[in-house]
Amino acid sequence: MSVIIDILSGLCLLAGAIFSLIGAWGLLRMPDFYTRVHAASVLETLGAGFILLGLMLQAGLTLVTVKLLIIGILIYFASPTASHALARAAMVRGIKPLLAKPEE
Amino acid sequence: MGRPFGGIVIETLIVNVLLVLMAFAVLVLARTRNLFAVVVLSGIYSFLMATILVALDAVDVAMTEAAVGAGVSTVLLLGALHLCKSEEARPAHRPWLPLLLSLATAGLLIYGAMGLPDFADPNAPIHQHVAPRYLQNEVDVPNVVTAVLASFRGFDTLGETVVVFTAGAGIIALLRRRKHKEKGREGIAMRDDLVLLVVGKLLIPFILLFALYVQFHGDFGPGGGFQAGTIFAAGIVFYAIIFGLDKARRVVPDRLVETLLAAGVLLFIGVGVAGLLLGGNFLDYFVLDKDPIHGQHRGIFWVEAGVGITVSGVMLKIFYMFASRGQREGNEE
Amino acid sequence: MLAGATLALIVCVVLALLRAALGPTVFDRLQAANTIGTASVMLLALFGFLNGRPEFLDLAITYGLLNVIGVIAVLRFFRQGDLGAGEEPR
Amino acid sequence: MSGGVVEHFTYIVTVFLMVAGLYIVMARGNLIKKLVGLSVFQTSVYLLYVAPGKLIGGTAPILAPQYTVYSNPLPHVLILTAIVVGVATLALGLALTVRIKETYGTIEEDEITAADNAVQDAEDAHS
Repeated sequence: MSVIIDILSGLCLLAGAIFSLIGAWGLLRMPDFYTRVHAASVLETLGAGFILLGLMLQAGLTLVTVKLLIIGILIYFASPTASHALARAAMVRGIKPLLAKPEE
Repeated sequence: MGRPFGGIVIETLIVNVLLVLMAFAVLVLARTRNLFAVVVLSGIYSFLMATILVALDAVDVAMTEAAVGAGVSTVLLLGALHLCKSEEARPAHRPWLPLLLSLATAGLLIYGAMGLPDFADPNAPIHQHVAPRYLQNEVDVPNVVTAVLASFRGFDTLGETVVVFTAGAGIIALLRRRKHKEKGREGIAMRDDLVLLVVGKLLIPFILLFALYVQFHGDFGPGGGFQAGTIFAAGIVFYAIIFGLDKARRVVPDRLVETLLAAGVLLFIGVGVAGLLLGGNFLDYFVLDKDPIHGQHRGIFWVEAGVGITVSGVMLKIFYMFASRGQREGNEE
Repeated sequence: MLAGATLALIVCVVLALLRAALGPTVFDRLQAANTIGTASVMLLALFGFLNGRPEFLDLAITYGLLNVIGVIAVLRFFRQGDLGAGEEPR
Repeated sequence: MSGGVVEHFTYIVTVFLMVAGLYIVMARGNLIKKLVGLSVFQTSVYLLYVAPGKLIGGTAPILAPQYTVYSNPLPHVLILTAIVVGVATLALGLALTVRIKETYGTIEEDEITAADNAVQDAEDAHS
């Protein structure tokens, strides 16, 4: 039983690591601000979620899991809010999204 | 749960990589002239610093640095920026002399640092002096840092608390203004950002509750008065940022903040005097209860409470001073 | 696997720091700061497990909370140019 | 005591951070930038204190029965209080900067000196 949980947790951590890397790479490489926010949200939702899930599986039913859950809820509430507020503020400040030209 | 070997290798690696990252962040910071960007970068720098401190096992320090560096000092720098200009002037000439002086200092310091014991050398003098005694846990408080802070080195902490109090008093003296009775001028909330209002409302009670947890759990885990005070103040600052300064001032009025600011120091000194009255020395906790160990716990509890109250009062007062000065300034323009 | 995830997150911090250094707008830097904050929260959680002391997750919670406060403070400043005082721009 | 670069890498980076802070304080004329430089300098001191207390294989100084090796708690205590005092003094510096800005209308060192010189010149001409 514990082997299965170990494997599951390892898989979750792997997935989290991969998603985090994708998100961070996108944050660096994407062409304009809005797409960068979009890429970073991969790290903040999928990456963080999978890593926390992996850790929860390792911790079992203890206080640690509760704390991990709190962190998860916190990140899931706070990070998208911050991203949303950022994107809105950028829009208000007049940063134009990079759009495809109509005739091309 | 034992200590896996992987941790030891990774530990050193993380410390070194993060150090390089911090050096990079400082280079960028020195070159940037937009002061907003400087503030954001110094926030990032603080975060990296706090992560390194965790890797160096200084969990209490890391908590303080995260709360202070990423939260409070960012807000304070912004408050000052609001009252000043946000773009740094281009330097008139290349600063060769400072560069030369800095390099010379660096050379001397590195020469000196080479004489220090190796990193993580268990035989270094620092590990032979008083640390072993602290780790024997004479006062039966698992978090040794709290024990040393509040009990062994209580005098030092009293001094630091008074310094924080004095800084707060100094800022009040510098930025104080005559009371203006102006009705009908509400500090505005971020009303057009509904998501932020809702999430803020959810988060703020949690932040305050968490601050209390940090305060009272400080004996058993990372935490204590300094951290809790900062986090508590950060929670109120968050409220002010989202819902407007005047609303925050109604919840936590200026008079209350000023009272807290002084009350914490007085509480700290009061614990010391209680020791005197009960026949011990100043800040001697052993006499506070029949059982000396209980007396220690009681003393540490109240001292930490005093520190927390003063720190939160000072941080909040500083924020109010900066933010409300902007209020008047905006009026004159 | 824990070590692998830790390394991956460090790489994430490096990439985000590069974005923060490159800019070009302050919003980019802020998003990078937010990402670094989230990555450090994960890093701390993983680090606790690596060291076999996962009870230090309180630290990660502190990071998460303060990260939000910092980002929102800078934003508020950008939107309205002050910290909670000021007139309503109608 | 072998004294190689590898063993002292932490200290070398600390020195770099310290000197970078010093450079910002000396070379930059903007008072807020100077204060940021000062706080960088300050944080490098935290590192200088905490790093020697670390033991590889040690753990944070929060006692639990299953551990025997702990890092040194004393630097943690010293730095913990120093951080809070640091931010209080930073705020004091910022308050002074704000007052300077209100009096002189600028926070650039050169312009402040120029304004002071102008006042002095006027006084000299008067007397």
